[in-house]
Amino acid sequence: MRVKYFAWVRERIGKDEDDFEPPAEVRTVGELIGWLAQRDDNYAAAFERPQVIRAAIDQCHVQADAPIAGAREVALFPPMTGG
Amino acid sequence: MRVKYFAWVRERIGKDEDDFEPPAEVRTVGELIGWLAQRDDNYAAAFERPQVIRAAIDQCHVQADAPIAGAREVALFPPMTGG
Amino acid sequence: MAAPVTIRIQDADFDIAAEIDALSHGRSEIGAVVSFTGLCRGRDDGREVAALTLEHYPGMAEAEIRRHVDTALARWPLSAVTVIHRVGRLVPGDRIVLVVTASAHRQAAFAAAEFLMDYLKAHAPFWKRQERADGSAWVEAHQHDDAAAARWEKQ
Amino acid sequence: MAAPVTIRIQDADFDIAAEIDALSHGRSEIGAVVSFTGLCRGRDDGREVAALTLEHYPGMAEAEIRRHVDTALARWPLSAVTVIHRVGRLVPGDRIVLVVTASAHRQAAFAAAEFLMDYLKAHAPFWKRQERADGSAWVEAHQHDDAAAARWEKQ
Repeated sequence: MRVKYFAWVRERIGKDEDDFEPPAEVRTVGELIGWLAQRDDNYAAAFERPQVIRAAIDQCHVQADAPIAGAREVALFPPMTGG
Repeated sequence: MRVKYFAWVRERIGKDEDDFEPPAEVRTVGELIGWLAQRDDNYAAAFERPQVIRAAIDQCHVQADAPIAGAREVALFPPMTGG
Repeated sequence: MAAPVTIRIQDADFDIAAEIDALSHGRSEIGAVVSFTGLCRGRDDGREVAALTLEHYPGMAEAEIRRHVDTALARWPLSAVTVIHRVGRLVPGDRIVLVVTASAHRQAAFAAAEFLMDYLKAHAPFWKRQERADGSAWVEAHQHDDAAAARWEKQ
Repeated sequence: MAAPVTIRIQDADFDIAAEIDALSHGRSEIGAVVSFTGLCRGRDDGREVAALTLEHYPGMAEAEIRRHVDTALARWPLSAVTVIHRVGRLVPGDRIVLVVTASAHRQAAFAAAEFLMDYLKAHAPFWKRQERADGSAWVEAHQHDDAAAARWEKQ
């Protein structure tokens, strides 16, 4: 599964994507964020306020309780500021 | 007092303005329209439906009961269709 | 700085980009520009229209637009407003009217442009005559235009 | 005829008049064209801004805009829609975003343009970073932008 990062999430982690196979107990986007936050200090800094993180699965917006099973691409990013 | 006509009011009357000194009993815009409608067939045709005629006094919209005393310019025209 | 206002009634066509540039160039407090362009349509109410001729009340038309622009300036935090209305004979596809509003933020620019168009339709002294296959006729005013203008009174 | 839709995300500037012409030329059923242009402001929240850098999520940004354009097409009788969003580094006065909507009548064009801008602000995957005198910082999302987008759900 590819995990992509944007804006300050990307900057804090220090790269724009990872390829992961998370353990089976990581079932939702919210659980993925919690799992990533424990990897190292950079990931911890990126996800220190998990409630502000927005997510997309295969380029569609999803909520934190969305299951990640079958996802090819999960993206994690701050609230959007386009327009 | 100058009286100006626009659109089909102008066309039915056959000219775009008149200079009038209406009699003293013609006090309002509505009374002016009624007085004009009696002048001849062209004026009668222009003002056959007085309720649709819109008016301005000195270039500000007014209602039919507006007094014409002191007006330099009264304009009579159909509902506007600009924009 | 008072918001610059441009109001023109003219036979000639206008250049939308040039008008937007003229109103926003070098003014870095502007974050949002809304333009409305009204075009002459080739059909109206199911009937083919060959041309429109627009008549106006010189003097009053400019004054009436100015009054509505002043109302918009008092109501929304606008940085600039441009209104251009063409008169004379126009054919389908021709531009008729342009309203441009600029503000720091988009809500004010959108609301003011829509307000000005609603008022122009219902209150500015312009009249349209259509040339159609079955002859020539003055366009009738639409009640929904009066309703559109009236909704701004309630807010 | 299905309404033509143009969506572009690009580094380059855009030409508002050319985009309006491209969408309306030769289509005499169009009576109203509304454009919204978002510009880079020189101040934000009282602080001077030297530049903005816009980042986006390639692929999803286009898809998300397309979904919202399709929603607008289903909701209003539109003749054409264009959305252009720039990315990269922009300085005050630069154009950021363009939305153009065309319809037979003005209400649909205004409503759809405002709807699309509200959704772009709140839902399209773009992020702005400001260069300011006190350093560089990502712009925080505004709750009022979420509220602006949410009001379209209720109607």
